[in-house]
Amino acid sequence: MNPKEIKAILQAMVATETDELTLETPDFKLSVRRSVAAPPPPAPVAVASAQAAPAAPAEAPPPAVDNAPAAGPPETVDAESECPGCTEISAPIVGTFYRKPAPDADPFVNVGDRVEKGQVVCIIEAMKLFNEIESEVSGIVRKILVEDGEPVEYGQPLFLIEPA
Amino acid sequence: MNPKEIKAILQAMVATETDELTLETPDFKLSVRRSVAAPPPPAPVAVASAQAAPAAPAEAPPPAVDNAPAAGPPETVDAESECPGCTEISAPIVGTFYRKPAPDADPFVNVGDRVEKGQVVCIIEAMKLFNEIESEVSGIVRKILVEDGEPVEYGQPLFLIEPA
Amino acid sequence: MFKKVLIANRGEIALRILRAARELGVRTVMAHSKADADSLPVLLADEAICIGPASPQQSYLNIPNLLSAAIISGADAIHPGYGFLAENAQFAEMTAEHGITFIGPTPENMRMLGDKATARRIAREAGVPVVPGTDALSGIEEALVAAADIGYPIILKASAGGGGRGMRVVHNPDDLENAVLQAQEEARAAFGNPEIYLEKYVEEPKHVEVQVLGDGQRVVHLWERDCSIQRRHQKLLEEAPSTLPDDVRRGLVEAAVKLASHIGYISAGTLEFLVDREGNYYFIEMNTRIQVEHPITEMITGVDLVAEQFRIAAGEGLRLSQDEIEARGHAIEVRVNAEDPERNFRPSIGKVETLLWPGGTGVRIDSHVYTGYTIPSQYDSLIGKVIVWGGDREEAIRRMKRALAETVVDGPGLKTTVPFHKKVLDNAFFQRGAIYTNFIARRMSE
Amino acid sequence: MFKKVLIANRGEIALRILRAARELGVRTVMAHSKADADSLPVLLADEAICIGPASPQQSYLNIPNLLSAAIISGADAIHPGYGFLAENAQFAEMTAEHGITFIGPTPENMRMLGDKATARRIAREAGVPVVPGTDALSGIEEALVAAADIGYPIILKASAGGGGRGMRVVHNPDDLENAVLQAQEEARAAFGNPEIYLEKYVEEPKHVEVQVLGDGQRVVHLWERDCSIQRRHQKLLEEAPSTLPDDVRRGLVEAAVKLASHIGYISAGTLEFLVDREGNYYFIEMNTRIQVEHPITEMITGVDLVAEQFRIAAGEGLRLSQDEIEARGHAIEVRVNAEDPERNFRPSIGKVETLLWPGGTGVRIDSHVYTGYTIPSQYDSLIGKVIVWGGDREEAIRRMKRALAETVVDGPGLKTTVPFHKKVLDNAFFQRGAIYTNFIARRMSE
Repeated sequence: MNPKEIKAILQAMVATETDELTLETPDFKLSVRRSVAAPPPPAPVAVASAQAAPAAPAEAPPPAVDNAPAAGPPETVDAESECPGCTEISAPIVGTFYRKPAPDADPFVNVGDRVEKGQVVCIIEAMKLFNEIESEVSGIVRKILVEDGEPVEYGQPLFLIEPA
Repeated sequence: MNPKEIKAILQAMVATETDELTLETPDFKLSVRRSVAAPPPPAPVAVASAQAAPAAPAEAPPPAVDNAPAAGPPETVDAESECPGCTEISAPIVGTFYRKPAPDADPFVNVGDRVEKGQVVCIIEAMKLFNEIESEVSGIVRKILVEDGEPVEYGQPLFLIEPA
Repeated sequence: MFKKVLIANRGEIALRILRAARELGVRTVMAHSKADADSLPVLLADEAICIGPASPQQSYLNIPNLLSAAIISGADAIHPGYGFLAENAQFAEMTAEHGITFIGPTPENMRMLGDKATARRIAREAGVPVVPGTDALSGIEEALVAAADIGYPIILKASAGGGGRGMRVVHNPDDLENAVLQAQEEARAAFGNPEIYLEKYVEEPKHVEVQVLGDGQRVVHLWERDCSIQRRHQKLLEEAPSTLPDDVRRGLVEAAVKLASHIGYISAGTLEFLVDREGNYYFIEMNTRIQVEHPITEMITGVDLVAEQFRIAAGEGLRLSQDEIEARGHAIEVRVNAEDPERNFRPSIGKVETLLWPGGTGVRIDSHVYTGYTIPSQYDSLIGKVIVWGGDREEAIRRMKRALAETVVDGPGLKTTVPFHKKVLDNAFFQRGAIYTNFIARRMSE
Repeated sequence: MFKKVLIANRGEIALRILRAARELGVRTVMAHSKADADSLPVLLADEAICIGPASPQQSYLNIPNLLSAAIISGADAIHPGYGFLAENAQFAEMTAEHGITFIGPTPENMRMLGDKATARRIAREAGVPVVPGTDALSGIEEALVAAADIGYPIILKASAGGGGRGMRVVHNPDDLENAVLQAQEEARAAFGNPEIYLEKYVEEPKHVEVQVLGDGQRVVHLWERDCSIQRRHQKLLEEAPSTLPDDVRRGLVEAAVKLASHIGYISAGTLEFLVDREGNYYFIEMNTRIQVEHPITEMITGVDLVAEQFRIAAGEGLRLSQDEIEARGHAIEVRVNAEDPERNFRPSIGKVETLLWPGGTGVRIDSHVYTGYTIPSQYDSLIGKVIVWGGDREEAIRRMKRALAETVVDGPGLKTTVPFHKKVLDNAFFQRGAIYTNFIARRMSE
């Protein structure tokens, strides 16, 4: 069985509108399946297009509505691509993000700092309660993704930590 | 088993309208499945004739409505696969198909007959007028696709003629 | 009631007729061109029969094929929809000759209102006002007398003309002589015939039409629609009722009933009027068919007009008395055309890949389009109608804005008139009802 | 009117509220779970904020996150929809404490009607009939006296019970003693408490509910809905008005207004009644929220109930007097659930690959589903509502049959209740209005 022979078989399948072919011999096993999702092309010219036809129907995208969320979910941060090997700390509740325990105090953490698992890294104020958010890992703060005083929604990434 | 032999088998399947074939010998196992003759899946796309079928591959299927045309257009005949090299004579008007000039007369043509371009091959009655339908090619009648007295719609294939 | 109806049309109106038939228990046969084999009405019909290639001349206008299709499918009625053969008296006649009921007016009804001159004469007979005017003018003297009689401004039109050419508006007697000479010269140059006539010039008119139903015995009206939002005589957005004062509305609908009764009108029909700023109305013409914009009348009256067409054609007569037809609230329709409003409304067809029609309170959708459907290029560009109802005009406008904001009809290269309609709805003149047939030209062009 | 509303719900009702807000010019913030980030209301809203993971406990029932979301987005009102926190008095209270308006009844309204015993007492105070019954029975003697007084058949129920367990219907006095002993024994075994009480047994009742609107000053009704088509106390198909005789309908709606007025009810609410074959009606409970089936009332009255909720909450008061609320025609709603009626209505969710909602005359669609949408598994199975209006019940039934015949909601493994609804609509008992709460069990099971 050489490529030329396989090509001959495929051409034969196209010409004969065959969908599937399995050939097993002691030496080899050949199985071919052609997608019939594409309607039979109008003329013999279409041999090429039949071969090019993708097997699965394309995904229907969600409707692109004019007024997509103005302040909708923030863009997803892909920890992997932003900072390879990093772990995300995300908001466990909805509220306002604060980097400092008090307006005139120093931030809990800065980029480059080392944090230990369980160390407080920020505060999220919700319903007048100041919730201390702890790091879930030990490592180096590589990125702070939210500005001080900004509202955050559930699951929004706050920090990228490189475990160390 | 070589490609040429497989091609011969596939062509034989087409000629005999076979859907699936499995062949096992001590040396090899061959299984082939064709879906052309089988009624294409419920999506009433099937009513479209092969010529009109859109070529776009990623077609979202039209809604498969429960009550698809009960007496809709007849199944598509693909002249190429039904009779390789044949030309189709299709109905140029809507009406009732008659193979004979009068109930007790002989048919205009039978399978195997030779027809000349311009020769009358049937009559389509529309609004009490008997319209003589002429062959557009010279050749041999290979297949008659409509029963005597059946209604035909516009574009419906009536005869397959092998040019000669 | 009929057993089986052949629907001799396509697109949204074919679907509209199919729906009415199905609700009445009438089986449906969709006559369709090759290009429409994948269309929704074909997919939904009980039966479908191909009647020709894509070209309308060879399919939807092909009388022999349509009649043959009706005969071989055993249909006992044909509904012509609008456009195509809907107002073709000969088709109606031939249908009847084959023992099939034409769902629409009689051929006589159509012929009486078929040309404008006859329609004008019949309106005068019925005592319904038409735009005052003359026959062909013999000369200046006659023009001066007629113009003085009618009152300025007047408009001069070429007898052989059309499409605005050779027209000339005259505001006072001093300008008339010159205008007549020039108009004659233009008419001769343009049409090879110098004959002109004179009409009252109705300034900034509203285009208001009255929906009627008749069964040959009596005629009822279903109030009026304002269709002033037009572009080059193509209606784009319609509403019901109009914003005319109640006494004018009442006069209008009574005139319509008078005229339709005068000719013993049968089936659904629409009488079109021009209404000037003083509330004077002038009959222009009658459309002897169901119209694109009929749903807004259905929304305010609750009457299914297409079902009534079926019932009247089946000899069941008018079910409703005038007293029972009560208009409630306000309805607006926008025509979603596959046209690019940014590029002079040129057709912009293609495949519909994302489709999201609006829904919820007071929203109705009439459309034959589905996700994956390719709009054929051979027919008109109407791909759907969004219709809303509100308790009053303000609510209807707000609702339509909301509905259009959630509408998505998208595909490669596909543009629709939706963005244009949004602008119309936001226009302050539109919102206060200051709409005339020149609204788009005057208020919507930058 | 409010500037910005936080919608604390999901699915079709979130979209319904969004539409009302948009028509009123109120900006929308969709609070949503992670699982609903791609849902239509989120895509359509002006703003969206994620309030928790898929689990309802941690998102749509998470009061702190919802209130925080309202605060940080600057919303001045919260609409709770139905279900989730809609009838949670504490949530309403906390919302108010944060200076945000809760669009719904007052916490007091909710508490008065929150448990059945209190609601029964208030109904008696207001002079509205409840199902006649006793408090906990001391013994056989008391049972015999009470049963004789109420009239047979009666039903014995466990005070601590629920869900049908420990219930026992008694048709005559001879059987009562044994039944009481057995019921006590069952109650003790099932709930560890032998206490039982006795109620009139309403045979084959209709479940009819009255829609009211109140502003704290006065209450109007918007007629009634028949919701008898239920499966295991889940409504499947509703219609308005009911098929009850006019005098019964009138008594019912007056009783509802009386009760709602008695407690100074604010916002939209529904009073549920059982109606027996003789036309006696008994108040069961009040739902202090907008309901799934509210659109059928909107269809017959033309009143936008959700917009009225906004207006009342904004202090604009009731706009409508009782005289202005006129019911016209007949409306039916079917709930399209992602459930397999062939397999005991078990959830059958998945991705929607082909979607075609019906359209045309008298059809309204409320659905948050679009082509390509994956139905999340964490929430209820309602994926859309098809609502129709007809001039009368017969037309509405025919229209619904037509509408469902053209409905396609399809995807791998996805099943819906549409085929089941078609069978209900074809059922002769349904067609003649012979519907009771046991209709499905009695008429629809093979």
